[in-house]
Amino acid sequence: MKNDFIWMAGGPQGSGVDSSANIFARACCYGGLHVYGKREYSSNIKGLHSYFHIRVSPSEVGAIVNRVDLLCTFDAESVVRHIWEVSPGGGIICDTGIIETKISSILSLPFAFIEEWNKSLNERGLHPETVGDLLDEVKKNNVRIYPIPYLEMLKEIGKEIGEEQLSKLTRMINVLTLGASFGLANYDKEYVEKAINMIFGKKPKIISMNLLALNKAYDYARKNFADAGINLKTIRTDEQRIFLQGTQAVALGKLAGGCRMQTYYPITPAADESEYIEENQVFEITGSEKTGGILVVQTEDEIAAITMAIGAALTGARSATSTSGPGFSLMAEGLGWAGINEVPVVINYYQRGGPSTGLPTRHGQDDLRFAIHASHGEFPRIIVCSGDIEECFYDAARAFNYAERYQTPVIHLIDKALANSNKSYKMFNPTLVKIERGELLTEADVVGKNYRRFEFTESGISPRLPIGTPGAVFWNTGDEHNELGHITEESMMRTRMHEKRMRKLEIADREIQEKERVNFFGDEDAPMTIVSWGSPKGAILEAMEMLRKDGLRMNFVQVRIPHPLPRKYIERILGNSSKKIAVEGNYSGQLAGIIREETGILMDYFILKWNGRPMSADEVYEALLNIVQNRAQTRQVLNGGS
Amino acid sequence: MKNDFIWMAGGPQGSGVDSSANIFARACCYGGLHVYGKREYSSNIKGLHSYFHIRVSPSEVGAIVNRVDLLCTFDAESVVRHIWEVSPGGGIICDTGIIETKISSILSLPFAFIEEWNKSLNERGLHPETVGDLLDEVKKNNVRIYPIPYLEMLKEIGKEIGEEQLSKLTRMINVLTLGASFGLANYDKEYVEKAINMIFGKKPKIISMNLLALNKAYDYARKNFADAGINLKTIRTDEQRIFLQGTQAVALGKLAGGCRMQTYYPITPAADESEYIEENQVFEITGSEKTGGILVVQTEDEIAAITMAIGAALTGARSATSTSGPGFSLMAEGLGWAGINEVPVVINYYQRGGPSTGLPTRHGQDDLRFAIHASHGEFPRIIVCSGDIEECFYDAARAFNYAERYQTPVIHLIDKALANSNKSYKMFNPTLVKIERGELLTEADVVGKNYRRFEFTESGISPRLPIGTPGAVFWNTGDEHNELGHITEESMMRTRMHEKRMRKLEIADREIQEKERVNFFGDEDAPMTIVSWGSPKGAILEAMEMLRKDGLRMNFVQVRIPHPLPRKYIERILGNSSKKIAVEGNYSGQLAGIIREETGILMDYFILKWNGRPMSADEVYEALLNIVQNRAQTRQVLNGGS
Amino acid sequence: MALKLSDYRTQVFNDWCPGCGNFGILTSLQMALVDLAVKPSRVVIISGIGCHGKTPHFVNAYGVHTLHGRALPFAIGIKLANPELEVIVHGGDGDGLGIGAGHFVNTGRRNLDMTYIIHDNGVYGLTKGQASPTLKLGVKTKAMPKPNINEGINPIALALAAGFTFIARSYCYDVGHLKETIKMAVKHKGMALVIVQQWCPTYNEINTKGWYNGEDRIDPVTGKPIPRLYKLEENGYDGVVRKPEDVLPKTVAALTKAFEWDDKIPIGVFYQNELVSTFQERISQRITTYPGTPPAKEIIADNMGEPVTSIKKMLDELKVTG
Amino acid sequence: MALKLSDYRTQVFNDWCPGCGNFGILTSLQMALVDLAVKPSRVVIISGIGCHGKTPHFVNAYGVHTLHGRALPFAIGIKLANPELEVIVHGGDGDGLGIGAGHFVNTGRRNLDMTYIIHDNGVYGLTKGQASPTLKLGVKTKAMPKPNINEGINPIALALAAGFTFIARSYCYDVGHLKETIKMAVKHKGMALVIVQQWCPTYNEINTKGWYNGEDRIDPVTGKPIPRLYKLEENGYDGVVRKPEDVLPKTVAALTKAFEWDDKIPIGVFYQNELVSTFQERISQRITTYPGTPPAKEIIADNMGEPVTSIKKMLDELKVTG
Ligand SMILES: Cc1ncc(C[n+]2csc(CCOP(=O)(O)OP(=O)(O)O)c2C)c(N)n1
Ligand SMILES: Cc1ncc(C[n+]2csc(CCOP(=O)(O)OP(=O)(O)O)c2C)c(N)n1
Ligand code: SF4
Ligand code: SF4
Ligand SMILES: [Mg+2]
Ligand SMILES: [Mg+2]
Repeated sequence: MKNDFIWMAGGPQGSGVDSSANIFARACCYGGLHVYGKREYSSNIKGLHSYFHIRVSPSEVGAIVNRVDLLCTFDAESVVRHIWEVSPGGGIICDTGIIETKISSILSLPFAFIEEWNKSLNERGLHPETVGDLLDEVKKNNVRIYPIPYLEMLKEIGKEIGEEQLSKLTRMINVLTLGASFGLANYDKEYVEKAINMIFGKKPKIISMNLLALNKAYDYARKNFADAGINLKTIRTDEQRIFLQGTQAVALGKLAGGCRMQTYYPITPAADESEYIEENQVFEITGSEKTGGILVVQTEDEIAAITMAIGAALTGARSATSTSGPGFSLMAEGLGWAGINEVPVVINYYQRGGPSTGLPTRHGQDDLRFAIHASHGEFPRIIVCSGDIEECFYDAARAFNYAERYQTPVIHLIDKALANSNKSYKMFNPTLVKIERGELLTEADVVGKNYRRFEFTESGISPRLPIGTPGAVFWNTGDEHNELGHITEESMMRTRMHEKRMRKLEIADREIQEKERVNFFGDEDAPMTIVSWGSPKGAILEAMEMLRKDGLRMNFVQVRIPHPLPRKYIERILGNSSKKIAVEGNYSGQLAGIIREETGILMDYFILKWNGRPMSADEVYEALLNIVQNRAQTRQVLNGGS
Repeated sequence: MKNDFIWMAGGPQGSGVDSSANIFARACCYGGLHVYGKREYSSNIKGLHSYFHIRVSPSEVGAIVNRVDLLCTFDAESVVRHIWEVSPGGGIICDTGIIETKISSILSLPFAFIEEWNKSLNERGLHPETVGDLLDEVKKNNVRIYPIPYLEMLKEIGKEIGEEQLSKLTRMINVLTLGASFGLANYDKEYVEKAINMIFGKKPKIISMNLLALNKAYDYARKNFADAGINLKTIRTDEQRIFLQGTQAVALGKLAGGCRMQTYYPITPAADESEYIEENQVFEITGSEKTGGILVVQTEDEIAAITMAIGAALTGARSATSTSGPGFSLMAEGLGWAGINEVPVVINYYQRGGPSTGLPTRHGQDDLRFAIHASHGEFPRIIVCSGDIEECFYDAARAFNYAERYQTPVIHLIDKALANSNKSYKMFNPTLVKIERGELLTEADVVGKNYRRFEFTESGISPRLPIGTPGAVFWNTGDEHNELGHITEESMMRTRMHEKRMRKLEIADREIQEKERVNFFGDEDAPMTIVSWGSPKGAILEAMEMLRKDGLRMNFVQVRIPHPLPRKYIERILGNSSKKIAVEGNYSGQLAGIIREETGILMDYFILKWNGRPMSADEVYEALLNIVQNRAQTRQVLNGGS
Repeated sequence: MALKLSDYRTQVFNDWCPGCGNFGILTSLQMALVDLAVKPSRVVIISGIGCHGKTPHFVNAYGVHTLHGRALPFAIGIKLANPELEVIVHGGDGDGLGIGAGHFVNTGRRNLDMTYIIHDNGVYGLTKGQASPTLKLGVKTKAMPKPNINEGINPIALALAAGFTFIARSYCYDVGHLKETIKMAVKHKGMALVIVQQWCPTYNEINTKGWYNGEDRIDPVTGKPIPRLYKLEENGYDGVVRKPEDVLPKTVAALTKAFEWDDKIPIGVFYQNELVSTFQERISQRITTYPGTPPAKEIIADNMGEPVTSIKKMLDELKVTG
Repeated sequence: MALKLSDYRTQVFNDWCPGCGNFGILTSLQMALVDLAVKPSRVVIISGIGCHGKTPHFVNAYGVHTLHGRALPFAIGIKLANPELEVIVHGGDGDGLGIGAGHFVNTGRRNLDMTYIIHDNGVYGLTKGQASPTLKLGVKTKAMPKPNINEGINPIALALAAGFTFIARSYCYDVGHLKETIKMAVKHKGMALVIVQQWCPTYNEINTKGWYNGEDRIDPVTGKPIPRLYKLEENGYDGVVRKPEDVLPKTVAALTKAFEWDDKIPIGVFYQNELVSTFQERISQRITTYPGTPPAKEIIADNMGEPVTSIKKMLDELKVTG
């Protein structure tokens, strides 16, 4: 594993886990470090447990590892939940007030957790009653405990700022743990203060309160635990870097790509994207004094979201909707209408653990097949799967090009692990975004001609005209239609029109470049090949690096466009491989199924995970090692992450 | 082709095409003949063309052939549309009044038809102006024309019964053509009269009017065309036979299978089933004086239809909903809820040509993949595909057994060709229907125990309790849940609960007998294997018979449960076959794709059709012959049927 | 050059049943377009699925025949992306008030400047005569095996509750009235609803021409039928809100009228309120460039295909080094 | 043995925010069940998705936590299949009146004998505070970047237009009133709606306890806040229909009341009409065995798994020979 440092903050939802983690991450970024952060939260507003896992490293990191070097706990539950994750040599920051807390008194721990917990205690032969007992236990593991008197400190602060309401003060527990963390690491406070200023934005009173808390805890830690020896050194860098989460990258890509209408119905984790776009709905136009705008419409449901987006697309605007599984299920019918009417509409589809409401705030990659087959009947569509946050940006923009070139819906598959993870990146390059609008006509092309929206042409594509263009009219219908767009039931017309539409998938298959469809990593001649898609990318790359250090070579095909599948490419790579390994965040190995359907090639091994948590580099590494060492079953099921 | 007779009635919608065809068919059935009828209609109420293709044979027939021996036309359009289908030696009944009609004056002929029509005329080097010109043309082909003075006859009838309104009289054109048909064949009139009595039910005035018309036309034909020599001889039979369409067979199967709640939102062609059930909603209970009832609820949309059906299923009632593609698209979300809550609900899914509204009244088989993958996330489901009307009956009943045994949604895939075709069958045998309710508990099983709806058990199935059973309670949620049914987000519980659900597919795969999953026809050791599903069955069987007469042997695997696919069976059969041929009513060969995904086996040939018309025996025969004779491309696209 | 009726007609064969009320609606629509003198390429006719749904194919204008129940959200997408277009939506009673009721309710709230015409024939025409949501409890039409088991909903009352700002009823066979009503609806600044009582001679043998004409109730004095329909404005009714205080009383008055049925059925404008801001106006407050360059009119790339949207400000906010 | 409040409680950790109005609704519901003395296994609590959606998990009764917006059709399925059950449905305002509005409207028409309780907090709680369909135009709550761009709909008026036969409003913190209202709703023969004004202290800082109490408007005389809520029945209002002629005036009266907001907000029963037949009664006319053996109670097979449904009559009708 890298020479990195893993920090985690845990506490009840609403207690500021996110903001403390954001401050922590930014402070590290400001200090020239690289950060990867993963957010885990419950489907709840206040009270249930949430945590933020942050990995800090001198070099870029693209995944988590299941280990914590410094655990900041806001409450007793966080200690109980994460205590076994703390690495030997690591530490735990906790409230002195919870040492005596009885574990059985923590009511928010669910039955299912308690069952597992008791099992694990039994296995370890432990019988802790209080949180203190537990902490004592891990001390044996060489874990250091850093108790901080949260309440006393808050009261002190309260006095200093003249705030007596404890409920207002306890909101700063998160900053106390932050202060302590940086104090333990003796980290440059200036960066932390900058981050606090950034996160609390334009609220000076809150900023000063929090700075006070920060300093108190920082000093306390320096004074009481000066020997903690936590290693978090700033690095000088001239590189321009940004730090962002997946939903932001998608939003940026869509804006740059020219999206001008965005519809959505609130749903986790997709809504963040729409809200971020709405906050930035007015923007500058390059090379002009004018501003532009994107319309963001909150609809009454997802049926309205997709149909409204399609309506807008018909007028020539680049238009999209953004959703998650339950919403996409409701979009199936609308999608088919876009298919038969050859409407370029983009759906940014954030997968989460299914089926049904499932794990609404947790990760999953189980919707690939559904994305390909959603809606009755057959029509072409293009599925783009991003593997990391940077790809989210470029793919989100490119999706519109595919949609307009092939006049068909494009589904951009993202997953919760990408949506709600944050990562530091070298500044994105918007000039790499290109806009290709396909065969799009204007008034001049049609005036005086008998425009046929669904003309049979040589290219296989019927040139498109925005609704409202003067000088022509045309019709759309969900029924099979003739070239004008009027309903037809005639046998021959049906055969041809359906074939014309379906052939666009073949055209896309021919035209879209390989480099947009797959990423290849590792040595061409390595004896083993990993195939995956989506967020596992980061964990796989790191696991491969670890294996390489062990002297083991692999290669990795990351499929970015599973439909149409780059069949020949995959046949070629997998044909040379003696061990073919699918890595996917679902039960059935959906991409592997598609590959077999298209190429006949059966994967030899499956590394699968569906517990709602993203894959970590270490568990993928272990699973791969098992395969190398011939001690793996065909299916290995990962279960890491708390 | 069989020693059979093919009759067709064509006319504008609303002019009685259906009833004339039904009378014709029944009259033939009464005379001991076998009948297969296919109904083609437009998405329109009155005026657009529709026709009914009826095949009469001394032995059972399961498909149409694209040929007409006697064409009954109600109007000029019907002549134009079907004239080339009439076989040499066949005949056309038409109105003397249309002989002079200009073809260009038939406004209801759509652009797309006219285009094709002109092309075909050019190819034939013809330039007919009037319908008469056309008829003259086919006379050269040895087609006989039987002109009947519809108007005069109607007026005569009008006089006799004292009805002057022509619009009321023209409703009997259909019966005139019927009378003429039977007159030409010199068929026993008693059977025809019986059929008329049956079809017009309790309306004595209408019956007598129609009998009058029948006799008039019958006598006219006998008098004027005594030499027609049409071969339609009655046969004595003691066999009990029924004559019905697919929607009726499904309805009967569901009733026998114990369905007690049916929800639906009107849609073609599914609505016929619900309406037929509603007409028969009260029925006798075997071995009891009491009657029973099934509740049929017309909902506000398909979302309500599926969720209401699920609600009913939760109470222990066998419950189903019936729909077509657009409706099923709207059911995706509800389906997933049933999946995660392990609710036995049955969806009778009538495929029609897609995508979107597509060809709402026409045939298609393009929803297999969607049925398997509909809804986000993964959950088990069982897909049952009927191949003929009789299978519709038994499968509809059996679907509930699968649903209850594996506590999961079952999708019964039917297609329009089955829904709206009619066939004579040996009386169905309701005693072959068995009811297996799976692990279903009652009050006695749970009282005083701590019932857990989603208990982890050895069998892999959690015993089910109807909501409302005294002595217990439980919870359902679309979220991932613990054994009680309460929301959980715990990693380990999720892994186990999801696995428990998914494993049911494997249990079903192990338990469901092969004979319920595939039908095998032909010789095991034949060198070629056809694989298909759904309505092509009839055409394939007949085509095989024809090939056998040519000395060519094939075998045929009809897949009745494509999911879970009987993988081993298919591997075994296809493993022995040198030419593997998929026959499907869609563009992409969906079953072939599934077979390749599951077995790696690629089909060598594809016979596909998507023009909205069912496959006919002759076109399948030809396509197969092409393959045998090595002049077939990998994909052959059929386009028969007008 | 002035536009003629024929400019709004297509060559498509009209396959509605003889005597269908849709013919009257189609003609009234085309006549209204002539009077409004709006070019075909600036008009979008949108429909759901049902017999009414074929309307756009018969009108020479941009035509969008959408999905069952979804005409409104499609229309909203089109109108929002290009507010210069004259958007006229046709819905069926099943389409608009059954499967589409959710959009109906939530469209009222938005007050877009569009027109929605509901073809109310009491049945599901195209699927062969099942009861529609406007059919009253206990009524049995031809194709129904049993009398209606559901109560009919009141679309006028529903529209008031949902926030439509123009609510009128008209009649398929009073082409003059219907034409004028459509024109008022189109001109209305805000979301306009026109419920058209439409005959379906094929499946609805209750609410027929004769029924609307009152042929079943002959005035003993004159010996003539007493028509069921009457015109609101001829009875001194005025549904127009002119000042904020009018809203409540006019709403209540409209509701009272909305519950009249059977014996006397009012047609005309039940309610109109132009004091409410339109959705487009509300957007313009947020995006000042919206009126001139709505989504459909924005230029997104230069001639070389380089994007012109600057995301620099956003990237700067995300910047952590450099 | 009399049932106690604890008999209706589960062990599930209640994770609503401190001060959430849902606590008041939950307690009122449980108290109503105690008073109604209905056994847990005869009660089904159904909900949609949202904060309100967790309600069934906290009640010891059959609990069905359904899909967003779909609680009503699930409930209808349960109630129709087993009408002996006491079915109580909880909906959110987004859930019930946004995505679920179509079912809301079409449920009114059916008049099933059920209870529907809408938790009206003006926001989408569980997705973090977006505007719900009941939030008024121009209002901006905490999490919204901009003021509400849509007008709020009027659920009471909507319910009247849709045909609900019991329509009441109550308040999450007036546990006594709410409990009694729920009891009346449950006892009502027909489809009952209870709109509960619910605080969401986390996201709705406008319609707070203080706001309902009128803490922003102090009576200059008494120096005390002037509460916004008032009880209909204490003001001589009577919404009960006792004879057919009452329907129209009572409907209009209820509608007039329905449009009161802001300054004075009526709680209590707006409208009740038990003269309308219930859906269950209408079914029983068609299927006489329905009341005794509804779908859930029918026996479909004998002990050997042989079906007992006789389809002989149907097969006979299809018979063509023999
Ligand atoms: C999702 C969906 N469900 C069902 C249908 C079938 N369908 C077609 S038209 C129609 C009803 C039409 O009734 P209405 O809206 O009143 O229109 P009308 O035909 O009376 O004009 C239905 C249910 C469909 N097209 N789509
Ligand atoms: C089909 C679908 N779309 C979106 C969501 C996401 N979602 C969960 S709760 C919710 C809103 C809840 O608001 P409301 O109904 O008012 O309930 P509250 O949380 O305020 O009680 C939404 C949109 C979902 N679960 N399903
Ligand atoms: S079925 Fe009714 S609504 Fe449809 S076209 Fe015929 S008459 Fe008109
Ligand atoms: S977000 Fe609002 S409605 Fe949801 S639990 Fe918190 S206070 Fe209650
Ligand atoms: Mg209608
Ligand atoms: Mg809410």
